[in-house]
Amino acid sequence: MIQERARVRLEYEDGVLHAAVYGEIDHHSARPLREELDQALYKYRPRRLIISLKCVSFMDSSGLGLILGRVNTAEDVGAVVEVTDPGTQIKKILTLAGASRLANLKIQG
Amino acid sequence: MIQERARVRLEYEDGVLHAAVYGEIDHHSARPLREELDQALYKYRPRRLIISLKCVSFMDSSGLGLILGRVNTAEDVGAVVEVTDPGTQIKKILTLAGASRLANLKIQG
Amino acid sequence: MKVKNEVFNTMKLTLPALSINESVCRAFTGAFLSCLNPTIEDLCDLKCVVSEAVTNCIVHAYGPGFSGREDQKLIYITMTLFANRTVRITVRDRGVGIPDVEQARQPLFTTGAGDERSGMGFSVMESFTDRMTVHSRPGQGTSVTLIKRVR
Amino acid sequence: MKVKNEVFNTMKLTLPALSINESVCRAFTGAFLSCLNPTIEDLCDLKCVVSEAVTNCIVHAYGPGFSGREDQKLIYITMTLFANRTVRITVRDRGVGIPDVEQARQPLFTTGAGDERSGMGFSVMESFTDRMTVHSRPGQGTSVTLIKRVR
Ligand SMILES: Nc1ncnc2c1ncn2[C@@H]1O[C@H](COP(=O)(O)OP(=O)(O)O)[C@@H](O)[C@H]1O
Ligand SMILES: Nc1ncnc2c1ncn2[C@@H]1O[C@H](COP(=O)(O)OP(=O)(O)O)[C@@H](O)[C@H]1O
Repeated sequence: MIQERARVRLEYEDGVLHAAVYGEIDHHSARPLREELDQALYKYRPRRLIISLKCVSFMDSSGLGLILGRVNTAEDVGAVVEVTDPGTQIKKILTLAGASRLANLKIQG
Repeated sequence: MIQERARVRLEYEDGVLHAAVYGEIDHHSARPLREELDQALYKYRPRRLIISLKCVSFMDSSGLGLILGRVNTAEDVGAVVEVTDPGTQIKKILTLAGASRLANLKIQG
Repeated sequence: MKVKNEVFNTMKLTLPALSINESVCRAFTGAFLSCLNPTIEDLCDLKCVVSEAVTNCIVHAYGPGFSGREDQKLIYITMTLFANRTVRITVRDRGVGIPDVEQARQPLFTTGAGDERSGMGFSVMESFTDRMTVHSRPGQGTSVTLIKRVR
Repeated sequence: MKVKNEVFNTMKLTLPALSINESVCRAFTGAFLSCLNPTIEDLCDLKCVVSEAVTNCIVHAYGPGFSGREDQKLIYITMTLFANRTVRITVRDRGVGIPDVEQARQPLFTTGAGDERSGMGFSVMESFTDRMTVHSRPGQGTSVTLIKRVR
């Protein structure tokens, strides 16, 4: 009955897991995204997880929790997380949280 | 402060007044549309008034009132009204009101 | 009036009877129904009936005959989604009321001819939904309930 | 808390603390503000702060610690537009409340670490608006008021 708010397209190649997120990231949509991303991290055990936010139309601090949570899972499997193409507003949230100061998280674009 | 909901583009040529309406026709937006259309009818005194609804994204029974009201003004100046390109829903409203049975109103498309 | 089915979501909305709120209420309707992922046609029908009912509050309930204060001119909307995809919408006012509901529901009947009302509001509401009920008490207000099952 | 200015439009909204209503409330915010024709940036900021406040009602106010009935898990939203383009939004719940508001407002403070909360909700609300006030009483509920002048 309920429409999905967000989806993730996953691609693995040469130690790099690409995750392109589509839609709105909020507390409601974060949980299924979290599960899919963690499953893929444990399955592929990549060196890098690249999360593309290019097609994310909305994100609040629940999305921040999602990203920071993936940094934790990534550490478990020895991966570094890169976030690409955050929009203006997502950038504001990442800056506010000082996300760029984290050792295992890179923010690009 | 308030955003306009609808606009009308008027063109007069050879006894025909073309009125293309853009936006949402409801009770709020009907009044300014009514004034503009009536002014043009009295100014040009055309034989035909063609109201294009092609770019109307919403219309309720207030829009029906607007159209029927223009049929009255048009009669005053000796004009016939034609309504073109009503969308599916506008057609339902026109049919419900039996608008096609009016002598001075033609519905096309 | 009862729909025997589990309530899935519900909202109550109160806002002033201003004509700018006609489009606001349509947008609210779209927002609230979005989690059903309805067809464009069902969505347009429901936006239209809400627009009709809200406009009636603005034009008739709190029109020239209303003797209350400006800040009492309020529209009360309740929308309920049932698990079987039935939507129930109630639009209520505390305005002048309708002396003869039977007559008011007739196609083309209007008391607002001077204001270019078409008298087709109730007919549109009735034909775009599965069921419409109207309760009204002169001097007390009017409540219109609209029920539609969406695909 | 008072904004000395004429009220231009106002709405009261009540809906259940369901996570699907996070996006519904954002859409409501957009619908209600549309008559101001705000910039995309202001609109996004306000949708975001509403999302934060509503999410807190769902996650914290009516979370595991809440002992009331399911049908008491309600979110109460009031939005007021003032003629000088100031928007005042209040998001209120009758949930568990916050024992130490000062502490709760600190960046990164969260009681929901297990649920992957970032503790940045209040910080986002504060930085995306001109003013934020939080009132809370343990066992009674919380009320967050957000004020922003839009361009
Ligand atoms: N909420 C209301 N309060 C008072 N009177 C109403 C209300 N809604 C409808 N009416 C009465 O019923 C009549 C018919 O309404 P309707 O079919 O919607 O057509 P219209 O709005 O075009 O007049 C109105 O002209 C008015 O007299
Ligand atoms: N409406 C509320 N009811 C109860 N507690 C709340 C509410 N809003 C916030 N809190 C408390 O304040 C803390 C900080 O909130 P916030 O800054 O939004 O971050 P987060 O939601 O990520 O925890 C929460 O972890 C919670 O303990």
